Amino acid sequence: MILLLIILFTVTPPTAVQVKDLPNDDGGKILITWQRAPEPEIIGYRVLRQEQNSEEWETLAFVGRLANRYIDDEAKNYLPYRYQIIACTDTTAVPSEPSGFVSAVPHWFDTSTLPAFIGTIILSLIFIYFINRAQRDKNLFIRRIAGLDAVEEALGRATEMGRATLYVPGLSSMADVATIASLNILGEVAKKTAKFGTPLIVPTSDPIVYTVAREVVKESYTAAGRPDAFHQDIVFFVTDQQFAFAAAVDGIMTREKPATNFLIGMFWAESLILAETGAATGAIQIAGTDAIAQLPFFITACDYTLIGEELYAASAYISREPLLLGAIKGQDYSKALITFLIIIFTVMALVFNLPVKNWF
Amino acid sequence: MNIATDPWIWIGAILTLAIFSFLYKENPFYRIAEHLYVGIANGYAITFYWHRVLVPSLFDRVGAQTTPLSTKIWLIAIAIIGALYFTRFIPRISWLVRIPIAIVLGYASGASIPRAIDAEIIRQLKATIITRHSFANWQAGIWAVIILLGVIATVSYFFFSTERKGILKPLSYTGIIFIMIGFGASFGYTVMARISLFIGRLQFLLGDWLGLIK
Amino acid sequence: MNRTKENILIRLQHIDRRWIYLILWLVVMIPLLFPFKIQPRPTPPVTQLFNYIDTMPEDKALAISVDFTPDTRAELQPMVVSLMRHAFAIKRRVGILAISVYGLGLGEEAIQQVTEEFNSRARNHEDSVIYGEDYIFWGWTTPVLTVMLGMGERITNVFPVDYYGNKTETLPITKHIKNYDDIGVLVTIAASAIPRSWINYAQTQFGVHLSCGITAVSAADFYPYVNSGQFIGMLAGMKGAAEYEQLVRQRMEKNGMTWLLRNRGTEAMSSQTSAHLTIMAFIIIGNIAYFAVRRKRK
Amino acid sequence: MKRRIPLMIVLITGIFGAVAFFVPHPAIRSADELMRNDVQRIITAFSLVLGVGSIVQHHLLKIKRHAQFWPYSYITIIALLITAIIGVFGGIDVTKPGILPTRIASFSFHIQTIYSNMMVPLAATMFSLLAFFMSSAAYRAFRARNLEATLLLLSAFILMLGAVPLGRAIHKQLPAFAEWILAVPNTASKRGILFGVELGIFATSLKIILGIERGWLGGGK
Repeated sequence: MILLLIILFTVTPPTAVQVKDLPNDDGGKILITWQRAPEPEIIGYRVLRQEQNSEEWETLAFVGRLANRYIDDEAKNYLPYRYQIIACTDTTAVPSEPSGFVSAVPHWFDTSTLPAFIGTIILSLIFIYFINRAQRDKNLFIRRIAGLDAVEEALGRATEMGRATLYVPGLSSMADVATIASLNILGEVAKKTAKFGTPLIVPTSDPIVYTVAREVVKESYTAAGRPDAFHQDIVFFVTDQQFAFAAAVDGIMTREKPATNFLIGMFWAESLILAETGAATGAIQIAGTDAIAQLPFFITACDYTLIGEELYAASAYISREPLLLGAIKGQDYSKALITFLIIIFTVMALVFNLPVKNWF
Repeated sequence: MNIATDPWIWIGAILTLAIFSFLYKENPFYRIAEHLYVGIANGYAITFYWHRVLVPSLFDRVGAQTTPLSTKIWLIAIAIIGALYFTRFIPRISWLVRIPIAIVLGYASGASIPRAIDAEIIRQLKATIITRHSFANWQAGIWAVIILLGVIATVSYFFFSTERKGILKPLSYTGIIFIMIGFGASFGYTVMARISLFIGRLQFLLGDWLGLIK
Repeated sequence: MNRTKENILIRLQHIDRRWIYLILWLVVMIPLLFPFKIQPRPTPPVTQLFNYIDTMPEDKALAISVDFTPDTRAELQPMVVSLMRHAFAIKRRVGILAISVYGLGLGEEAIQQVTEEFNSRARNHEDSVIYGEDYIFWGWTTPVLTVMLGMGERITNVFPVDYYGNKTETLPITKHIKNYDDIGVLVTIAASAIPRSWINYAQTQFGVHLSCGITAVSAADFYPYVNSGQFIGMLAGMKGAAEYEQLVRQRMEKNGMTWLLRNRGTEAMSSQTSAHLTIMAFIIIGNIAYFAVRRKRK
Repeated sequence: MKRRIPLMIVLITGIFGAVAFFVPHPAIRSADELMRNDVQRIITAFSLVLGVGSIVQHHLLKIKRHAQFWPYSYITIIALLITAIIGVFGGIDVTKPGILPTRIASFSFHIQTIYSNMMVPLAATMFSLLAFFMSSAAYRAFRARNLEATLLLLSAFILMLGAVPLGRAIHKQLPAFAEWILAVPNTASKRGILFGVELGIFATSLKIILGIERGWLGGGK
């Protein structure tokens, strides 16, 4: 009894233990908060839980002395629980009053994603509008992109020299926009190589990209009236290992000495390994990627580089597909909207001192 | 000098030198290393997918007694869809290869839509907005203004709907200036990391292999 | 005369890149074999960490979490080594752990090296560093959260046995390092986002003092934490390692330990410096040639 | 049918993938996890067969045709086979041996040994070639031809100078200036490019789901 009194005198129990169902979750989670005890010798708190209709308290966790909240993520949905927090020092343990009962509930909408939801709706509407308009109005204007002249010129040179054209559609999967844009451009490049009769080499690093690229090239050769010139060794898979792929393509570049190298798609650190080897063989190089970190290297080592969005625009421009052109329009207007929002919010924040950053 | 006796160190060192020899010119040593590398990488990929994906996610679960029948049927169905990739080799039904591609591609596309907006567009938009708080010290405030102008200029560089005329002309030119400064900075900043990689390889060759440095 | 000069300039503009490769190879390799002395001036984040450890109360230990993998060894291993040297030189206890299983080998390597350096020069028991008394290698365990939170309560619960298989409860050092309260500063050496986890769990919940050693590439990501005081200083990349090595060397000399030790960070920094200067020289030469030829053409 | 069924599938899986982001309810979330862990992983594993089939065929063809450097093709095929056999039958986990022994006396040829002693050095060395390629690219391309090129050159130069002790010796504020370039103009340009790229990702994903972007069907009927 005396001992117990000493304990009670030295350490105050945690107070104000509050519990609530965690919002915006898939259920099974309860948030417990409490007021910390002031004593410096406390090393942490033990969190205890009791089910309704049960006598037993189970220990959930031990948290540090600065913690004043804990999320119980092992609660059963719709089952009421209550919690108790125990302040622990090296030698003693002082429990709080038990909290009230609460149960966890799963939710159907995560309200923290509301801005993204609104954004998705607005942007979708913009794009659908412009894609629809593109179907009616065949003359949507897209400004010419400088790099595209280079494509023609480079292919012409390959023909003159009677050497091959190398086309690397990046190292990523079909899920990457850059890969899809790249395959659209590959289709056009393949039509030209088919027409000029220059060899085409397309090494790939993803099995699906390989399958699709092969079909794309085959179709282009048919469209160019040269189905006989297509053979199964134009497009091939090398490996999905980044640097093994780079080693193999470097080998191809130095042995086959293509007159033109296209490095278009998604690239990582291997970008400069490929681009600089290609430059050393004297090939004309056209690169295009939306991998921002790799753009500086393509810019320095290639003759022409499609920067980020230019790649998508090029793929729309070169194919003259109205639906793709419509999407580029949609992108332009979305960017205008973003710029407008940045300016409007800044004005609101500076002039009226509104807390705009807390709105989303 | 304390040269290595472990055969694997020797193999690693010889392969390292074979790759470096490419800097001089393409040669048989590089060619061997390159072809070996592609072979091993594919062999390793087979191993990885077998042991880390197919066995634990498919075979073990289909084979286990504890797995409910519904899960087994579900898993076998997925396996059949995956096996549709093989129809590419059968011309008459080769279009079936589009089904597994559609599942993977559709899901990835759908999942990337809200993420592109939430994690990138909204977050970056928010970071670009200037508030009075940005001027907590005048320097930070000026930098925030420069960033805002730079962002708008860069965005305008990628405006394709009209020719670069009027306000767009100076704005997009400012954009390319920002872009070039940014690219230069990324380039210069990366040099140190790449030299570190080379130092790492030299430490392997001179240290682990030849024992010249400890 | 002018003609040959112009020829040289033109040829310089289109020099065979293999000369560039050869020069770069040499300027990186030679300093590794024959280190020359460059003495990097310590920057504020490095000095801050050094001073903090240097003035730590005697009963506080230094904890090092080896959270990187062998691929970033060149940049990060020298940090582990010089931090250990520093603690031993001022007679502070050291505890080492690994969050990544690949860090185990690296931690062990650093321990072997530094204890050998000290013990081979020790003349008496007092001078030597002894396992289980002066330092401990807790090893690795999973999951990460258990380690970061559990160490705040009782380290022996998280690591019942150490890396070498000893029962941690039986080691004398355990009496002095029970939990975070006995750790003056925990330095996480990592090439990933792990330092952030240390802040989120160990620091926000237990208030443990933290610092970090990271690769040069990720330095920008961690600066905000140094500015906010969540990290006590920071060692970034080879440069940070080299600066710390210099401070430790000076401290050891002051304490009468005028030993000739390898400073891998400083040595690599000589390679780095010479490589950077070489590349910059290439750029300058390229431009001189370019402008000289262009002026001639006009 | 050959196009309509795949297009239906992208529509359904696409909408599901987007919806799962907004709905935390277990009914959706557990289905989402199944999609990611079971469906995507297993299907991707099967696709590797196409890739391996292609690389083997590519090299067999070279051997058959006695194309230039054809003997090297044997190396790729044999290395692939040996590695796969060791890996599949020898086990991937060092602690759980497979049916194939991976050790002769003290010499181990376990797949992880092959990985860390062949793949890792090869990858690390290929990666480190960048140190050289950066130098030669900088030498060739960093010429002050016009304003843009000059700015590219200067900012790279200042960043490099800021990384070495010399930079500080030239001017005390130089490293800080280098950091400023990285933190201010660099951030602005990256962010500007990023907006366009992310919108492109958005637009393309939308087009795929709605069946407007059909390049992936790879032509044909």
